[in-house]
Amino acid sequence: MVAAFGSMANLGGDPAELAGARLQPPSPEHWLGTDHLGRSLVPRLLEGVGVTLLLSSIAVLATAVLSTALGILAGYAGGALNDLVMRLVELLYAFPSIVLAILVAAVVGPGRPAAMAAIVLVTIPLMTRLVRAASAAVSQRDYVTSAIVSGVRLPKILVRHVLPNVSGTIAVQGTYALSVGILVEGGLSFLGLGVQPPQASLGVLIQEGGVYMVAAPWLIIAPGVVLILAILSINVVGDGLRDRFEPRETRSLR
Amino acid sequence: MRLFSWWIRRALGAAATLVGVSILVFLALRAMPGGFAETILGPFASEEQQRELAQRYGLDDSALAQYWLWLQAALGGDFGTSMISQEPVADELSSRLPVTGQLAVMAVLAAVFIGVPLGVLTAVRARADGGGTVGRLLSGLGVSLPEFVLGSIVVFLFSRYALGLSVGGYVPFGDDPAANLRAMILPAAVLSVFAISATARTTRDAVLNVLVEPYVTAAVARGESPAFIIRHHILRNAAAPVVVLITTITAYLLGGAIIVEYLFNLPGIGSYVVQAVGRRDYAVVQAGVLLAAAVFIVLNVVADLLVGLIDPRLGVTATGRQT
Amino acid sequence: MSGEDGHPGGDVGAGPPVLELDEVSVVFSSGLFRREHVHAMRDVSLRIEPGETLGVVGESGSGKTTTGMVALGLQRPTSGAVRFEGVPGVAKRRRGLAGSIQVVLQHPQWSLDPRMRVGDSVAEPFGAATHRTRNEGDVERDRRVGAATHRTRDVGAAEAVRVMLEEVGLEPSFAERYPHELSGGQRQRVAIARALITRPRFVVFDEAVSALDVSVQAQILNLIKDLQAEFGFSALFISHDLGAVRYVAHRIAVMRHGEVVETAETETFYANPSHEYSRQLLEAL
Amino acid sequence: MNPFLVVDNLAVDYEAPDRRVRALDGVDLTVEPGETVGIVGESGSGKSTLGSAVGRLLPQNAQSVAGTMSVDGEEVFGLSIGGMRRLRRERLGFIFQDPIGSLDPTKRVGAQLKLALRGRGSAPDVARHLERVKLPDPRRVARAYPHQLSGGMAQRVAIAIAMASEPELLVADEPTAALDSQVRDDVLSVVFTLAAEAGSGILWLSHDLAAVGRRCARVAVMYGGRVVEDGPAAEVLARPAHPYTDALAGSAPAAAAPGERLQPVPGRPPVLTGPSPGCAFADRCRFAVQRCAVERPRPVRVRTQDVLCHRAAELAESGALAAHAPPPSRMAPVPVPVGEETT
Repeated sequence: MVAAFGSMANLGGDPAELAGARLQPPSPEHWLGTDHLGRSLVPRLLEGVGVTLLLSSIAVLATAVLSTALGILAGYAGGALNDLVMRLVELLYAFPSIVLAILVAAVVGPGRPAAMAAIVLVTIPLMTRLVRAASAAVSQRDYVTSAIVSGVRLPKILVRHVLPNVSGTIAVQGTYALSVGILVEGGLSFLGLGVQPPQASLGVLIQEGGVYMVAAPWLIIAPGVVLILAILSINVVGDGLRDRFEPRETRSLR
Repeated sequence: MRLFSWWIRRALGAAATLVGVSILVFLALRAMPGGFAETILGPFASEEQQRELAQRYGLDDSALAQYWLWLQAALGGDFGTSMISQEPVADELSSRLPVTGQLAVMAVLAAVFIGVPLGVLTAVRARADGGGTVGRLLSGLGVSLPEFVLGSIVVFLFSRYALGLSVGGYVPFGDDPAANLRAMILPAAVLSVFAISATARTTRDAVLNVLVEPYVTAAVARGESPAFIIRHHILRNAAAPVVVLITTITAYLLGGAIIVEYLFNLPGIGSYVVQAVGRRDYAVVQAGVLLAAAVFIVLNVVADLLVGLIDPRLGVTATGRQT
Repeated sequence: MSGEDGHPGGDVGAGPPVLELDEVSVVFSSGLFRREHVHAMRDVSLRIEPGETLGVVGESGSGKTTTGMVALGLQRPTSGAVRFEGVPGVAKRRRGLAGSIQVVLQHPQWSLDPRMRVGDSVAEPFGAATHRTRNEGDVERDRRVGAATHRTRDVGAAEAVRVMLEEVGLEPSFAERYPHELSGGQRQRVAIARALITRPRFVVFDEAVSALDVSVQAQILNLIKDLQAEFGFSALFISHDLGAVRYVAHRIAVMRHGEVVETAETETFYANPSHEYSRQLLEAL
Repeated sequence: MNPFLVVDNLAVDYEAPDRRVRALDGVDLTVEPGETVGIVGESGSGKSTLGSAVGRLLPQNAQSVAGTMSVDGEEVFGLSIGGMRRLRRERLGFIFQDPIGSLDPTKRVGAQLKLALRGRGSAPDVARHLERVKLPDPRRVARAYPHQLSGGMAQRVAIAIAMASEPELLVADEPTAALDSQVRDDVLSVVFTLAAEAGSGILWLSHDLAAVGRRCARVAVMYGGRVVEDGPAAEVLARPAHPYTDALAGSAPAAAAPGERLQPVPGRPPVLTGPSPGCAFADRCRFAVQRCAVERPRPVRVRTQDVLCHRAAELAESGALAAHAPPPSRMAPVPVPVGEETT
């Protein structure tokens, strides 16, 4: 998946090529028009989508690994370890996401590392909390108790029993984390603190488009719509996964 | 007795988090390019100012002592001086607070008065075969609309076409309420979309969870009407997660306000902080972040207080195996 | 450890008790400043002889489940001693005792890992136990675990699983199934197979039949009785259902508010319960 | 007098995403006004579905696919929403298995009872209703939240709420299953006493044949979504006429004498996906013949019981079904003389 997003950035020609006149509306030659430097928007947009998704997926992957480890350990062990992990998570959670991202950007300096670090720090508390809760529930189940009594070693219990049974939660929350990641990257780059031009990302494109909004509205509409569709479709997948892993009864009041 | 000790634990926890946040912010401050003195004073400070600072914060002392001095100053409202304006950061923040506060309040009100009823309605109407899909899609779309996209589009539409409202032209509420509301309604609306959708989604989930509770079945079995059951048994029982979400959102709105203020050119804390990041005016960034985190932590305690009032069973969560 | 006669009578006194609880108390505390204390167990002394089933009855909150957890080493006593085969401590010796102690718990829907095939669930304790055997080179255990350890472990496990499923009345094909394809009674059968595959010397049944339908419950109760006669393990059978306890236990302990109010041979208990509370329980049956 | 509840060949299906499950497969049952009837069945027998169907309280994925059910002449599945609500409000009462869960956790007990009294209840009224269910210190209970009550107390509150409207039929779905055996009898006494005072009939759904037999005038045994045996409690318990009833009685450990081996029913209860082609018990029944698997049994009269079994008459004659110890007399908890065996 990561490789796919990476190569996507190179599809549709050279995004940096000055392909035509500046700020041209969509035409048969440039389907989505050209920007303020005369670059065609199609390759720029493909590059932007690729960069945004690549960056967010890598960051969310890191989050997933960290959150799964922390959440499973804290949920299984309970007690002091649980308190410590939850205190750290609460600490991160205390910063509103974009505020935390700005703090990261201020410390690390604007750029891609800042965007990735921000995504990880914003998504870790969200995911760790839920994995911890799921793991705490699984750890109380009879099959875990009987494995302990049988003398099965702790790592094996965590890997063979707890991990597979919280994997649904991990999948659902990982999906939601990806959409949060895209939002954070977009917001940060939009504020000029994430991905830096001339490299494109969805946030960068929307920011650039915003500047020329009145003269060339297509510049913001195309990346905006792509971003919304990306987040929407990821959320729909997340909802679908949730319905599958956490099915729910419905009742009527009649 | 249990309640009392629970509250003390909660308050201690919040205080600990606040201290943790301040340590994080302090460390970030020291890690910034240019160092502590420049971060607080800006690069163009005079020798005298630097000496004064070194004395005030004990720059030769241990990190712990420095943190303690810095914390004392911060608690006393001294967040250093803005590099740009050379004014104390605290003064600037407090003069901008009303704008951000008003935005957040308007968006939260929208979330409560539009999002909650929407959520209740879609939950009660939900059917096993997925009849609530439309409501779900709409709220799904709502949480997928980031402020910087929606805001840009709104700014574009309203500045290009005469749609009855203009962008910009902020007037303090006290000076001219009508003009103030005209200027604030668009940014508040942009900010509300996410808040309303997220509230509706959470409300829907919460109500669906309550609908399968035996006491709701019992009420149906007594022949009560849906309106009666919603009013007497569902709203309060579904309220806890919604209250928690709304407080979380309030803090989130402070973040979203950053982008909206930036877009609509409003003189709030958000636009101030964004400008500050761009100009490396770090003292301002630090103060803004600390403020936002403090607000969030306080709101969280308020949320717990409210949840405690709503549900007499104080939550005892599962905490793993205690072997 | 004789299994033929199926009754502990012949075995009593043949060795140290399998399990001894000596004046065990468990206190749970809560609260931050003024701590509140709940006595889950109060000076409980119990003794289980080789091959014997001790039944524990009591209402919810009587401390019977805590008693089971203490016996399994999953709950540390606040005071008092727990001895397994005469040696104190269970939790610390968990690896050394792997396979010697097993448990069958209440909820059929959670007794088996839903993500694991039945065969793998049954084989799991076997793996843990044979592992131990190799580490310690315990010849006696080798013999008890079965011929399996002489072959490669996987073949041994598969064979042991097949034998064990048969013992609990399930066809070998069940090894390939997942728990959601099984009924509650079948799952409890698998849970019992999983517990007995290591030929444990002591098994705790904690409300093991309570969630089952009456007609299926009788099958499982008979199965437990038959397997005990065959394998000769000692058991702690915990239940709120006096009828079930009376049916499988050789001796009965009645618990109330964390204390054992009466211990008696089952036959005596049937005929002549001495404690007032025991009489009330019998009446409610 | 016309029967209050008439269930005629009722069939109810549950629609799951991947399959359809038949919960009721042609239930016949009548309950006279004021009659106390125990419905006995294991999980999956359809007893809870039947209980819910009386108040049309089935989950959304359930639907009645055949047959009729009428309450005092009104067809339950044909009523308007308002009519159904009125029926529930004025003529039916329900008690459920989870006593604390069936009370609103955020409302004080007194406030909930007041709501159930539809605003007519003053504080003394509330106290009076709590007194009627033998709750000690009713004023204190009225101020308590449900989670502060024990299971037994909460169930008494639920009974007070259900009986506040003096329903003509009280449907009790396993009302004591979640309670300790000590308080079960007391709670049941309250239910039966209040119902007798108000002239209410009782439909008590339970898995415990013996317990139901002790209290109810009549017992209906359900298996595979049908009522397979229906008759006077004492008769059904002492001389079951359906092989399933017999097997059920024989498998209860409480009934076993010392040293006696339980006679379990082989196999497991069925999960129907459509109408059963024959007798649903056939594959577990030791008396089954070929006909049992392919032909749906019709009710036959054996002594005092209505039985769904092809071989009922024959088995009754031959005495193949065991005679069980007679049940203790109804209504009163039975004192057990020391030294004597209980049943």
